[in-house]
Amino acid sequence: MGSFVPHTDTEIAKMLVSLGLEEIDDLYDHLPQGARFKGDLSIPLGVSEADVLDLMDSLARKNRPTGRELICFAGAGAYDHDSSAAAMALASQSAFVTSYTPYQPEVAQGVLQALFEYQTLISRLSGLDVTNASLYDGGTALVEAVNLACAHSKRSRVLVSRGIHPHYREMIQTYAKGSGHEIVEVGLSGCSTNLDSVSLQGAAALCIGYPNYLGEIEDLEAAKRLCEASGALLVVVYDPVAVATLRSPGDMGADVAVAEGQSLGVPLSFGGPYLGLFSAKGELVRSVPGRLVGETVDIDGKKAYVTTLRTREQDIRREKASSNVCTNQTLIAIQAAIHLSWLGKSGFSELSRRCFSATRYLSDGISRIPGAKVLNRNFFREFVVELPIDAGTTVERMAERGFLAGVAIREGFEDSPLVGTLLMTATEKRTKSEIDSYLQTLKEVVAK
Amino acid sequence: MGSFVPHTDTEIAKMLVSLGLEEIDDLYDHLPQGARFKGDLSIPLGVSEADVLDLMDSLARKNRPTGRELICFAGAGAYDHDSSAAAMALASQSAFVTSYTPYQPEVAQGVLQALFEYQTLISRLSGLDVTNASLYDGGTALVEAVNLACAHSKRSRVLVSRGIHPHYREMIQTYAKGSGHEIVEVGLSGCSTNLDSVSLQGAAALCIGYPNYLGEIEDLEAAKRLCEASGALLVVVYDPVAVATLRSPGDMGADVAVAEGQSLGVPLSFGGPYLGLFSAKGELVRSVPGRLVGETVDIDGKKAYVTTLRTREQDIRREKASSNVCTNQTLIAIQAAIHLSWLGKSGFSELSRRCFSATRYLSDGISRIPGAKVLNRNFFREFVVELPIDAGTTVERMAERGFLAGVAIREGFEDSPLVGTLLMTATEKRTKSEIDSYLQTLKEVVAK
Amino acid sequence: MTELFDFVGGGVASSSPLVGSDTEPTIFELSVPGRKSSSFRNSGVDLLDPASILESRFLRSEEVDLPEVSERDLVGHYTRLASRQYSVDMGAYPLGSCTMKYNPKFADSVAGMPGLNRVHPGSPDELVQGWLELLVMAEEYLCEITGMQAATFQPAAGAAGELTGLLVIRAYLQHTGSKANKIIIPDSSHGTNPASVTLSGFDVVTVPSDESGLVDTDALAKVLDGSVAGMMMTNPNTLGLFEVKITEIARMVHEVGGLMYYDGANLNAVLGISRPGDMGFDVVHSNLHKTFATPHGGGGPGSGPVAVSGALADFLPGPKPCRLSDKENEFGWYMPPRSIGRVHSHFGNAVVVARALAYMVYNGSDGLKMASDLAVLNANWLKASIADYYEFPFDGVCMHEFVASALQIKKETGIRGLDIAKSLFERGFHAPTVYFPLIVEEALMIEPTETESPQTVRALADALIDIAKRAHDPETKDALHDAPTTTPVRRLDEARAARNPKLIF
Amino acid sequence: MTELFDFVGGGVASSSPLVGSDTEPTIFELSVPGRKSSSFRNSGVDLLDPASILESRFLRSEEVDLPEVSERDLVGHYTRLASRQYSVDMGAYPLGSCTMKYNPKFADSVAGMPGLNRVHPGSPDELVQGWLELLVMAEEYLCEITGMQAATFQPAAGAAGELTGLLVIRAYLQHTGSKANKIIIPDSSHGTNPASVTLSGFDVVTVPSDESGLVDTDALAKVLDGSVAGMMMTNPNTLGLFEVKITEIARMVHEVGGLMYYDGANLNAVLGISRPGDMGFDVVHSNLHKTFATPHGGGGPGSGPVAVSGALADFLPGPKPCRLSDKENEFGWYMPPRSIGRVHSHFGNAVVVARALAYMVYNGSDGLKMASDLAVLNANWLKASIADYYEFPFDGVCMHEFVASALQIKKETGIRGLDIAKSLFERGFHAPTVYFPLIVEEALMIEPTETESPQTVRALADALIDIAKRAHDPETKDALHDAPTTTPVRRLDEARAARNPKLIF
Ligand SMILES: Cc1ncc(COP(=O)(O)O)c(C=O)c1O
Ligand SMILES: Cc1ncc(COP(=O)(O)O)c(C=O)c1O
Repeated sequence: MGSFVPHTDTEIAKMLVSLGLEEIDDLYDHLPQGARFKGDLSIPLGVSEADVLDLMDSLARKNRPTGRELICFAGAGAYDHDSSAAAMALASQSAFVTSYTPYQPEVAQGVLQALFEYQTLISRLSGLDVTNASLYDGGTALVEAVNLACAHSKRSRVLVSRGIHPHYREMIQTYAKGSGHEIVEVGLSGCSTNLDSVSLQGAAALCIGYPNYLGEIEDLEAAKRLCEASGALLVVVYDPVAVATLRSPGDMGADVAVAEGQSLGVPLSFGGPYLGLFSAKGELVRSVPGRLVGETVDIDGKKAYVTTLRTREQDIRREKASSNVCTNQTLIAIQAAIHLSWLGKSGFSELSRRCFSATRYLSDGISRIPGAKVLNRNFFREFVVELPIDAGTTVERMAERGFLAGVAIREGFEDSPLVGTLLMTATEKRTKSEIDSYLQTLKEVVAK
Repeated sequence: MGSFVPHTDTEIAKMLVSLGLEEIDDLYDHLPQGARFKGDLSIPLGVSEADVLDLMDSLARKNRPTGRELICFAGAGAYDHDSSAAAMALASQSAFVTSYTPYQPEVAQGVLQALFEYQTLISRLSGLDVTNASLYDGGTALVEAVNLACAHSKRSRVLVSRGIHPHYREMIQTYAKGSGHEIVEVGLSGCSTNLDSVSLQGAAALCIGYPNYLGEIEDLEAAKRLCEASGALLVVVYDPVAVATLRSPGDMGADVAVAEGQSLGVPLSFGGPYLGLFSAKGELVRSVPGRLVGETVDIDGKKAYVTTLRTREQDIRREKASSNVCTNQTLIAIQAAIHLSWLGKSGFSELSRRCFSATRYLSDGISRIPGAKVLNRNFFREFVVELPIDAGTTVERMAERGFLAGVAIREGFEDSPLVGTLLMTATEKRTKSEIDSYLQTLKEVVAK
Repeated sequence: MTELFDFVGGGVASSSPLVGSDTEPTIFELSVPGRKSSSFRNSGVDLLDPASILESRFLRSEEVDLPEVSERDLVGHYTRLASRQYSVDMGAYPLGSCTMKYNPKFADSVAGMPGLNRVHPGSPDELVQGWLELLVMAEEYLCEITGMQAATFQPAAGAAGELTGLLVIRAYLQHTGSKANKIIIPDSSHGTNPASVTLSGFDVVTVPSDESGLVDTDALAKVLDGSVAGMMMTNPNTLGLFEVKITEIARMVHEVGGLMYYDGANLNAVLGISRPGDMGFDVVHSNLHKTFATPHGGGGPGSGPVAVSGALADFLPGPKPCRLSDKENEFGWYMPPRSIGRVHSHFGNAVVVARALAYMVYNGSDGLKMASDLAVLNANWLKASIADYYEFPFDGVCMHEFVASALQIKKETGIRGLDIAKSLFERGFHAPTVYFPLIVEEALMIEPTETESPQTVRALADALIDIAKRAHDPETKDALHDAPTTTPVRRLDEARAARNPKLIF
Repeated sequence: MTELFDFVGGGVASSSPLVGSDTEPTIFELSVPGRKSSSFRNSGVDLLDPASILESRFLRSEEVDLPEVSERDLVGHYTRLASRQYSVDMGAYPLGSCTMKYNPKFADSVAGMPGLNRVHPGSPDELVQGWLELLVMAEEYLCEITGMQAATFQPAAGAAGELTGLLVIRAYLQHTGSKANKIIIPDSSHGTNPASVTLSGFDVVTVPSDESGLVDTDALAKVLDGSVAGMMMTNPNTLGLFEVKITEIARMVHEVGGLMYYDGANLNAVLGISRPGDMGFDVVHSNLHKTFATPHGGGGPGSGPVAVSGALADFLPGPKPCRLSDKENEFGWYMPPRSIGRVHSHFGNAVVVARALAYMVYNGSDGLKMASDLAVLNANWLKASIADYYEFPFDGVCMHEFVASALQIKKETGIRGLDIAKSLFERGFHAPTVYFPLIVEEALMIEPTETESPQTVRALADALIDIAKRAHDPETKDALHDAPTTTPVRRLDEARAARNPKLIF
């Protein structure tokens, strides 16, 4: 039997005696009979550590992880980057891993300062004044941005580009069922948002990707002009690695900038835990969801950090809180902060450039495959390809040959000419020879 | 280029200016021309972390590690035990990993206390009063025991049972070339030391395994009687896992007990780093090699730990030191101590019993294979098998079928009937079904 | 020293006191232009200049101003920061409502398995059979433990679970034609509950607690009508008391057509003892990071799966992993027919679920029950141990935690709950939750958890008693106001932080 | 509290101060009969009672008295112990002769590769081709770096390397018919050198240093004759000074038939700058745990490979991994024809070698040279920075470390080297090596290493200067005697520990 309960039978017996009880179940005498569970849960009895690890290992072996046996060209919001050994080791220190939300600042300066640094780093990246101490993931960050925009503008119509990750768009729809916001999707022209068709009159916000899900660099300046004319907020969903080279969302006029932070050194992990980045203009600070860490001093005048502006949170304002998020992704935020500091100023821009270069090398090769066509105009590190055969079939066949070929475009693009095309990327990890053999294999596979 | 040097070019330039130098190489102007290396070392230029990990990974892939694809029945001093996740995590805390020998006790209580606990644990296991804070490995511990015995008794003839690990015996021979000790091997009768043939007159020590290399439980009491008659020290090389069930070496009369500590939660690691356990009777304390940690108090009266009896060491006594060992295996000792505490009193004896039981299940099965014969009489967790075909061939054929069949007996047993036999073990990790399929496969392989 | 040595600037030293008594500079202060940790694989791909391909209007003129530090200084910085942080691994953490139990290390091995953590979420089904099986297995365990029929692992934390569960209730009621729009919440509830209710488009109706700290059923009866969509509770409630009328409450709510929502933050009290399903709940979220011992990571990641009764299964978020009905051991995805849609960008915090499953399998039915048993025993024993020194606003046996009040002590001595909390640090413990639940003045909410030994619980009792005694002694009282003095920093000026927020360096 | 709560005993609480200011009990004090952490795989093998099979005279009557603790308490205990330990990851560690540079984290990933660490040392050659290739590659790197022809990785640390190298010299000389029996050692040498000489059966002859801190070649000439088997030196020597007459010394020793042994503890000063082979050495041991940044582990494991000139290659310990001459990329074992035999139970601390190889590959020829360059520059810069406050017994440019003396300060103020060392703790640094080498009174041996930034080196200088200034001020002097006050314990009663040794709990 496995258990982490330290108590010996003798100790339990004595504890019961001191409480005047005969057996542990006496503690539940006051429970109503109907609610009392009889018998044993119908799950197996406990096992040893070794048995658990055997089981989990046997499950893990039924997956095909990315690596030498499955070379990854898939992105779509989750990228196969290298992580640094130092960042991984530092983030997994038990002081960070096994502590709670830093409610008691005297004994939580480690987490608090790390989060303060994280907020600074992401603000510098996004070009905006305020960053919260993380949200669950990219999609949640966008949903929260929509909520903020509606609360701030007291409007409820939100325009969302179809160039945004289809899962995020689904999430907006799901949560709108509660908030009652009216979500209007803005169609695409090619791979970019058809801004000509947009009417922002009375809208709370326009949400747009940068680069978008399809890898296309959207015209944010045009979007900003539309927003300015109507008083809508510009909400930008950005790719942090692209933004190391591209102008920052803040610089382009974003009021709120959100992102999936996975590409900042977080493992692929079958989609989670990832990291929602959320930054906003300073004037919106009191509407920002989630936790904020601020600098202050202690009674001796020593510099110190503390969670602040707590009045936005549910533990103070309850139903009037700006958001319900409590537990967030702190550890992943710390990991990303350490990874960013490891990358450093020049390293981060080199990473970005390497992704750009590998992707361009890949797209050039794709263009030479008979029947294959790159659909993007301006793209940075990801692009869409039309192939002679269906993308789903391509992915299956390529997997048999050791490649995760990309992500097939399907859900969220119904009625779009993009259905059946393939979204692909090459990160800094992809070597020239890997890309070459991918191209060769793809050529064979689509020719069949 | 890879480097952990933090200095920027600007900083280097300024540092040079402040020293009145023009370039770094000016620092070497005083080196004699003949000794100055010209040009670049003929090794490749530095690379990135990712490149290094790729290289090491490609080397690692050329090995066949034990695991599901190579089920391990080999022992011979290195055993495939489970380690505990907690012990591994605790021992790899950077405070332990990246500190130096605890010369400054005020800032080294972590390592010092862990070593004090280690000394206590190994003393309890060996049944002897004093344990040092580790030596390199089992063989070194034995060599040091031989040296201690000779220094203590002022004699130089040492009898060494042929039942001791052949590598350890080789090491004794190697080091005897320096010390001048006369090493006499004592032959075997079957799998145990032929004590009848032994003359200990004038000998410094008798060294004997317990259980020995062949898995045989030697008659330590008889050995002790011989020692007592002649004034020789009894030096026992024990197996810690067996000794969790067997009477302790100290209890059996050992003056010095040494062991390879790998089976206390240390990975197989192609033979190192392992851990030399070394315990002795209290009266020998000032001859004990290596580091010793003792309890004391600080000036406030707080309990504290410090390296002690340093006068035995080279930094004080130089050429008259009891040993030259300086850096030892501290981290591995800490790991073993944590692992032992994780096992705990009942867990350690259960581990021992599980190894015993699996080994017996294995040996029973072996006895049923036509032409196979177990050669041992009293064995605990390892035994020798005579097979219809050569052990080396058996190991090769079994490896093709996913088993590390054991260790073939060869070197160190020249002229012995044991050459060509196979030494095998089954640890607590081996399941019944693994043993069954091993037996089935072995049967097929030796029948061919 | 000559001035030639004085150029050093643009970065402070990375020296460090052994035990963190000095302030650690920020990573930005450690930065020096041109310094670097990172390096990149020699991929053989020629580096292109984006400016040669992309229009300049897209491009940054300056690199993002990240710190420039050596790997050595990076490691020093975050190692020293970690030394300024209390954690479960350091000592007891009796933070009520948070279940800060021991997080098994083997789960770290699970999280580190490449077969789990190197899997791309966009992989086709055939490549992720292990993950699908794992999620299905975790669902089966969780449903059995909660007494529910189906579950989703998409919600990334408890609050996300709440919102998801409420949206499921909403969709279900809409489907049945109901226009009910109110969710009832006890006044002792956690702040995320009312916030989630609002976000899910319902109105909050608060019911008071009675004198025994339980839901006042009379008051409840008064607010129950056809406009009630449901009621949200945790049981044991935030006072650590089991709602003994729970089956009756459920019946009352069900009678008006409402659904019962279980906030699983306190599930650690009732594993194998009382299942939310048996209590009468229809929707249950669990905080895997509490009950199932996945580490809390300084504030996350967690996982807040939602389990529901059969009637609600069709409304869960999708896609959901499932066993393929035609083949025994094959798994795929399935969209519940009336799904509310996605609530996570992918499939939730999958690796956290893997940790929790490992914990559930390790414990098994016997171990889980034992965990709750000892959590409850520890709490009652601690409560009894300090009974002569602290008040308990509500009588009776508690479950896995209890709420004490320092109101009397405050009245008599001026020492507040906060002083008691801060004084615990100096005695080697983390503080309990203070000033929550809101309905108890000077609340100290204490949850020892089952992984603390009687020795530790006893030492915690001794510390609490010592503090209470000192509060009453004029000679020793002031030290409690001054506490803590042994921590890296002392009491903070929180007002200053909020007045003039400095949120970035 | 009633007495019923008083039974708790047999184990102290595992509570903990945040920053380790209290004494941590031993694991034995945390033990409670019947408590347990471990659990074992359900192997399906029936458990046998050894007493039913083995004679009772072999069997223990009682289980080994190991501690009985919960995993939670185990984790708490060793986490708190770690918080009482200074380390390189915490801050600067300018311990002379120890090269406490940053240990790259990627090497931990290497050490954790199952393809390396799950390999049984008794595996047949075909299953360990990767390991053999790795060791051969490491040998090639090391030989190029040291200017030697062949190497063995069997020695587990520097001292083991010394003994191995001396035995190789002995075997070689014996082979040539020489009966030489003396090894010359400078008086500044490390204690392991004379100890190793004795163990290898040679006699120690000490030569003094001259007024510049270098080997006195006149004195050397006097002891050189046919009885000299060799000379053992480190270069730079333990004073941090390059032996500028090294080629001449080598010539002198070679002339009388002796061999030159290089103690590689200071190799970090000369990578790519001056190779021991070029200096005239015949045998070189390296401390991989110093120069090649494998972590020191609180005292080990290390690795002390020995590299030798072509003439000595045949005498190295065996078996040695080698490239099979007939096949390009196949590897095997080979026994040097006149091998002295094994010096390790297996193949040395193989995983430490893997770490070191990773470090060498990462740095490459350019990075290794740069490491030494900056180690030397840092040392000289630090030395110049404190020159107005500390004496240096010997003039001139130092290499990667230098020795200062507190003798003058002691004479003037009574503050000793030890006080200076202990005072550094309070200023955030580890102490230098003190009272070594023996030939310098009140020695402070300082090695900043190349991984400390100029900012850190500067802060270290400031701390040393601050201490020196305070030593001269009667008002502030006493605090230096009292230092350290911020550490988990203060100055220890070392005499008591030695007088009445308590070596086990
Ligand atoms: C009672 C209660 N409900 C809900 C929550 C919210 O859970 P989470 O923090 O995982 O979002 C908490 C967590 O603090 C809680 O204690
Ligand atoms: C100069 C010198 N030689 C030899 C040694 C011994 O090396 P090791 O500790 O690896 O045995 C040391 C280590 O302290 C040293 O500094």
